[in-house]
Amino acid sequence: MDLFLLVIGSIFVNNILLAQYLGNCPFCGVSKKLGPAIGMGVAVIFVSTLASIFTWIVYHYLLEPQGLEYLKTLVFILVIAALVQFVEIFIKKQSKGLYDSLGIFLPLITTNCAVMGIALLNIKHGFDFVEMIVFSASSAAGFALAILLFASVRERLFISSVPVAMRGTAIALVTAGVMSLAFMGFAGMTN
Amino acid sequence: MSILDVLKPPGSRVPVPVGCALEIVDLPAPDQVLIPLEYPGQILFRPLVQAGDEVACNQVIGRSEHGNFIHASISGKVVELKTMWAARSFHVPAVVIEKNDTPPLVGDELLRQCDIDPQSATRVDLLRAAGVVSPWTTPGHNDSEVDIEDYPEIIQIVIKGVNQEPTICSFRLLLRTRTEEVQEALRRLAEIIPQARILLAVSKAEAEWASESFSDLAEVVPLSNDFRGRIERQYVGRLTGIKVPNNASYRSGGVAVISVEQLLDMYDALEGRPCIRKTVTLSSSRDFQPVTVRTVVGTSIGDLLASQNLVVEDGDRVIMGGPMTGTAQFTLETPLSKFQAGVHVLKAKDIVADTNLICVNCGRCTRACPVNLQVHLIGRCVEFDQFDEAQLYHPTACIECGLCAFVCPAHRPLLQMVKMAVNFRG
Amino acid sequence: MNPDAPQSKFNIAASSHWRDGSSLPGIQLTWLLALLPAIAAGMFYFGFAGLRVVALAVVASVVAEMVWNALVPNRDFASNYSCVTFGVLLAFLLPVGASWWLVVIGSVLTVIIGKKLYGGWGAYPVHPVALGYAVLAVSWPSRLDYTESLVGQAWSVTMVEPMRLVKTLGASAQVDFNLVDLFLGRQVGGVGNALVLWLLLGGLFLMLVREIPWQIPAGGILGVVACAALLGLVAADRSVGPVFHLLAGSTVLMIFFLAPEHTTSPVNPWPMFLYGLLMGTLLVLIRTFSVHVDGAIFAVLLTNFCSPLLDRITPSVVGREVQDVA
Amino acid sequence: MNFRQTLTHGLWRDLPPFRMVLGLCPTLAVTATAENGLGMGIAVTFVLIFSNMFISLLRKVIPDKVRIASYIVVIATLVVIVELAMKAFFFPLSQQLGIYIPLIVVNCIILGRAEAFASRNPVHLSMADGLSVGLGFSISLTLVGSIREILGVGTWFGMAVFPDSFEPFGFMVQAPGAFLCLGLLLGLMNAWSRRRGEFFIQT
Amino acid sequence: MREIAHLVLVLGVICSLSAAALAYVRTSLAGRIEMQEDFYVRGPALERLFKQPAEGLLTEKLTVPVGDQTYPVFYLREAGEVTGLAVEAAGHGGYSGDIVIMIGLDPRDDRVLGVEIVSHSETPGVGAKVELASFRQQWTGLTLDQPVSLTSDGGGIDAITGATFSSRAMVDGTNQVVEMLRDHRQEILLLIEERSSGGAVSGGEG
Ligand SMILES: Cc1cc2nc3c(=O)[nH]c(=O)nc-3n(C[C@H](O)[C@H](O)[C@H](O)COP(=O)(O)O)c2cc1C
Ligand SMILES: Cc1cc2nc3c(=O)[nH]c(=O)nc-3n(C[C@H](O)[C@H](O)[C@H](O)COP(=O)(O)O)c2cc1C
Ligand SMILES: Cc1cc2nc3c(=O)[nH]c(=O)nc-3n(C[C@H](O)[C@H](O)[C@H](O)COP(=O)(O)O)c2cc1C
Ligand SMILES: Cc1cc2nc3c(=O)[nH]c(=O)nc-3n(C[C@H](O)[C@H](O)[C@H](O)CO)c2cc1C
Ligand code: SF4
Ligand code: SF4
Ligand code: SF4
Ligand code: SF4
Ligand code: FES
Repeated sequence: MDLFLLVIGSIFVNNILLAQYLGNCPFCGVSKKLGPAIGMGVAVIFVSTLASIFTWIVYHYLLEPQGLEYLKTLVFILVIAALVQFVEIFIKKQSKGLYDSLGIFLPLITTNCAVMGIALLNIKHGFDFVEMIVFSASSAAGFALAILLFASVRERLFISSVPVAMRGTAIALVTAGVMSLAFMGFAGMTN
Repeated sequence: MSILDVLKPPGSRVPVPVGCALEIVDLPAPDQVLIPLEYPGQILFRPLVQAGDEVACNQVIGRSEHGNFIHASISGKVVELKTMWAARSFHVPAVVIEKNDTPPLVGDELLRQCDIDPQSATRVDLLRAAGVVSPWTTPGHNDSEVDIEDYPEIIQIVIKGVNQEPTICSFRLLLRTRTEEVQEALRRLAEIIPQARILLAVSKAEAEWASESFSDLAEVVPLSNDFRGRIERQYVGRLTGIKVPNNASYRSGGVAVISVEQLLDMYDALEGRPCIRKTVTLSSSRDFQPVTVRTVVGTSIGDLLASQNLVVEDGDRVIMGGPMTGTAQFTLETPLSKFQAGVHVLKAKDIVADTNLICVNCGRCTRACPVNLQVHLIGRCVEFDQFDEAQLYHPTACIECGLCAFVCPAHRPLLQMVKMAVNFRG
Repeated sequence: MNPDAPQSKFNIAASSHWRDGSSLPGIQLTWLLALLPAIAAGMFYFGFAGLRVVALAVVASVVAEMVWNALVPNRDFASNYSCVTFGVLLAFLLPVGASWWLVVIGSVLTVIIGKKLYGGWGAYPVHPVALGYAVLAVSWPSRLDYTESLVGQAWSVTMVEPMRLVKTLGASAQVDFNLVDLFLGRQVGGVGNALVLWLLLGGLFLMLVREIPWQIPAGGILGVVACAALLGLVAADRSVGPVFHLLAGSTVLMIFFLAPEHTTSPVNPWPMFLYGLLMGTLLVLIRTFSVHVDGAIFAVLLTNFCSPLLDRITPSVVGREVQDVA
Repeated sequence: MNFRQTLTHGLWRDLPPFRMVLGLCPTLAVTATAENGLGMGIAVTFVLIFSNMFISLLRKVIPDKVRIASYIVVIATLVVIVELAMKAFFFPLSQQLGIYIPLIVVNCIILGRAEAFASRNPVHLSMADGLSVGLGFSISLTLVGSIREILGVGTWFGMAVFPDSFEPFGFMVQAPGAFLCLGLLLGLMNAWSRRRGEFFIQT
Repeated sequence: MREIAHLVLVLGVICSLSAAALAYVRTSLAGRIEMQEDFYVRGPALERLFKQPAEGLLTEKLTVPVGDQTYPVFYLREAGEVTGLAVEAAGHGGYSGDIVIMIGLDPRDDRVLGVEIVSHSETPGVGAKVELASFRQQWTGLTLDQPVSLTSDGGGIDAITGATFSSRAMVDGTNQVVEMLRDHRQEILLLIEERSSGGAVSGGEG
């Protein structure tokens, strides 16, 4: 039941994008069309879960025993960067189709606050291994859900009479705010 | 308008047919006619006469590469050859004839002027010589020197016994007033194409009478009174199982669709009478009882309306065809051709102008569309230059019924937007 | 223009030449007509105080709209009356004793942020009234307490907002309320959001004249009933019965007036039904599990965001196959 | 770009985060108050100037293949230093900024400037660029923070600006208010740019 | 091969320089960071509870482990007698996370001196009202012999309107302290005695 609440909590209540403000650049940059937005969402779920597993292991079995916790920022970003490289190479070798659909999003993910943020939050919240996996996957799923809805709404905004000055990113940000307001509806659901 | 009409919901005021008198008024030929050398599909006709020529009624004055003919509808002198905007806004050549009393062409002469030997004339030859569309023509096909057997097989024939447009009654009245000829024509049709299933679509109000009169000659199918149930592409699709968009032909599915009028024209043609007359319903949005008249092709709509004392004022809209799919005319000189069965005058007071208001996403257009297009999205894509995006919604399937624009509370020119999506593709 | 073409004195345009008589102002007037019974009932129950909020909200909305139209060139005109409808709907959600500045700020947020910033009717992704009210609720929650604003009202009914009492005392508190009272609107609520019967009359009128499609209310009611019934099985101590959910708070307002708003709801038949279903379900879930007392507004906001996605479920285009082959 | 342009482009033409639409997360997350915004701005400016400096210094030494990795090491080192220094000297601020301090590492602006500018320009220009972009970022964050704090709390840098009867507009200091504030400011900038005949509107 | 060696060499040098720089910064700042943490996080609360400057108080710190949790405890000694205890606890169930509170208590008569908020992340204007003295003064004078609860749950603490969750978290923290003191009160007093007789200099361990 606790894990269930963790899932609900991280997808809806504390949505990584709309409540924690992580991963906003890709959220605004890759949400003009539904297709790429789905690609980005899937890529984030995949990479974020993997990255969390690696960084969690590195932190608990390398940094913590050595008393090097303060280096986690440095080490995590290197782990993520390396991981993304490997994943890219691996996917390219294994599946052309997957690479074509996900490949272009992978490099973007290196500098995605969401991935790094989830890795750091795992440590901050002191999750054990299972909790960590559940939290990472569902937080990233929250990202995917948000960007999916957002992209479908933005597609409509392109064919709406938005005032010229508000067109593009400006109205997208306002809409993201409204979406974040809507997600407040889930507040307290896990209590 | 009854008190209940006020309560009628927006969007439910579906166009329903106007009532009309049960007679067809025969008009005398006018003093001058203007005969457009046109077909839909922009098939080219060459004029066979020059200014100054004397022509007799029924004389061929135009010929297409496909071996079809157009006839003079009165005897007289060719005053002028000119080009004009025909009713559907095609630019076509036209022949102006001023009436005199030369006797009309009759008998074998009719065939000979088309280089057809009266002795060996096939049934297709007879129809061609009379300028009649035959149900077995495939678009773009050369009709000369073939007979029925050479065409792709026809499995079903749908005969339109009721007009699609709510303001037009000509087909209905032809069924009523020329019942025996229609019966005879149906018999002939069954002889010519024995394997075909013949369907006769009639208005619901007429269903009982029609079954009595025609049930042994054709399957009588009643159509609902409201426009939605009378859209040709819709009911033909429903009855025959062949659903095609506007720009595809039924013929590829073995289906032929003709009107009662065309059926009667065929009958006349086989009897040696060329097709030079046309039945049209005149109607107006105000103060005018619709009347159906029969007159020669080439009569200008100005003459036509004047003959029934239907006054057109500045700012009115004169529509060739019906109000749902017809074409507005900019002049009363436009002549009647074989393709329009009605003239409707929309008085200035009743005109609702197209606007550039925002689509409010009420979805009425989309729910009204008989072919299930996402009309509101196509309209928005066109409005905001997203033509590639618009293709995802299959605008080519539009059958131009006009219902989307009819129901739009923002009065957006939706049909035009859908057509733009088609024409500005990629 | 073809230089040879004669000047025409006729009115030329493309088909179709007939219209069904509907218009944008017509739509809003129909909605206002449907809101009339509730406005009247509100006056009956709360006297001038209720009317004050409605009038203030309407005036503020119209003024906000006019000011924007004067400053920013746009194609969304005040003459379509949508800001009037929004004013009334917003007022319905506010407490009877709402401070004037609360009403004014709410109306301005509704019209300017909710509507005009997006380009007006037809462009906004969520119901402007829901947006305006949600912002107020987040900023001044204590100012929106219905119970407090009706203290002193002389009714012989439980003078606590039903959903609030249920929330604080648990599901068993629902026996404190008589369902008939709830149905007649004799319950603590805003200016018009809980006048169940009167809103229902208006809603049915809208459905009858087919101004709103039946699928959305049908889905909404089914969603509320089904979800409440299911929760009754698994979490009986927290969840109240389906009928109570339907009659208490803003449910009816949501189902008949907020959900079917044209711009923010889907347009295809199944998506409309699913949209209603989702909204009803979310309403019950939010009421039962979240911190909010009456989740209607958040259910509206959340479901609005799903409409473009739901609207991708479309009936297949007739004749498209033939076309693609040809 | 000459030195003057380098020094000023970050203040309007490329003003982050509005024009670049990068670095949105800290902009949204830490601007509930003006002080937090300024603090984050200064932290980012510090990292920007010195990361640009080191990367420009090392640009001839670092092989292309390990370019990004090296930049990340340099940036991350600086970020950790900032993190520790904040804890040691500005503890309350570091508490407020929380997880967003380590996240400067992935702030798209910093890597963006390293890649687009410092890796191909001499040291003095690179540092000027870092200063300019960092200053622009600080100004933006302080502005957003000020607006949100004044409306949402009723104070500015902790000083009361409204009489006590004012009930603050709490929405502004919450998540949705951040997005809305940023969106509206961007809209205003766009409108202003259009008036001046510049074309900046992002689509 | 030479190329790879070159890559590794460059990256290695950068990394080692970075590690060295960080190690240096870290060692030189570690002490300050810890002091700052106590000073800013707990200092203000202690100051208000005991009405004395925080600098002196912060060194008088014990940590009491109970189960897998530890409770930091600070104390005030006057004239050989312990006149104040301050126990810190994290109240769970807040609207957004734990609310860390510090409860001050006079061990002589076991009455609560007051409660202070050490840290929280509640909504400004809503849950953040737990900081208001008007709310917190409900604690003053309580005797911690049995758990407290909100009025709506049948207890004596009035919740803040619109912030039941935050209020509940405060109650939760209080009850942790109640429980901890019930089991460990004597032990703590003994430890303090021991500490003060053994020399106050060794206090302030982490
Ligand atoms: C008298 C008459 C003769 C016609 N002859 C031909 C013809 O020979 N070839 C042709 O392609 N269309 C001819 N048409 C046009 C067709 O009837 C039909 O309008 C056209 O092929 C478009 O077909 P659709 O409506 O099925 O798309 C003729 C029309 C008329 C009225
Ligand atoms: C819950 C529910 C949802 C329905 N949704 C739709 C729908 O989205 N589209 C539809 O055409 N029929 C839907 N129906 C079926 C209609 O009740 C009915 O069969 C349909 O409107 C037939 O009417 P028609 O002849 O006008 O097509 C639904 C029925 C139910 C019970
Ligand atoms: C645009 C605007 C915003 C206002 N905002 C507030 C506010 O946030 N809080 C408030 O108490 N009064 C606000 N007021 C109202 C006055 O400042 C004053 O407080 C009010 O008249 C007293 O109302 P009360 O008696 O209901 O407290 C606002 C007035 C205007 C015009
Ligand atoms: C935006 C928002 C913020 C809220 N913040 C808090 C909070 O900080 N603490 C709390 O207990 N409840 C909070 N609530 C919950 C809400 O006021 C709820 O009705 C009460 O908690 C129930 O008594 C919040 C609700 C909303 C919509
Ligand atoms: S005209 Fe409109 S309603 Fe008719 S088929 Fe075309 S898009 Fe559909
Ligand atoms: S185009 Fe017209 S009918 Fe269609 S959704 Fe928009 S406003 Fe409604
Ligand atoms: S918009 Fe459509 S209907 Fe109008 S002229 Fe162009 S193609 Fe024809
Ligand atoms: S309406 Fe046609 S003829 Fe007239 S200007 Fe436009 S394109 Fe030219
Ligand atoms: S700052 Fe760019 S994704 Fe967070």
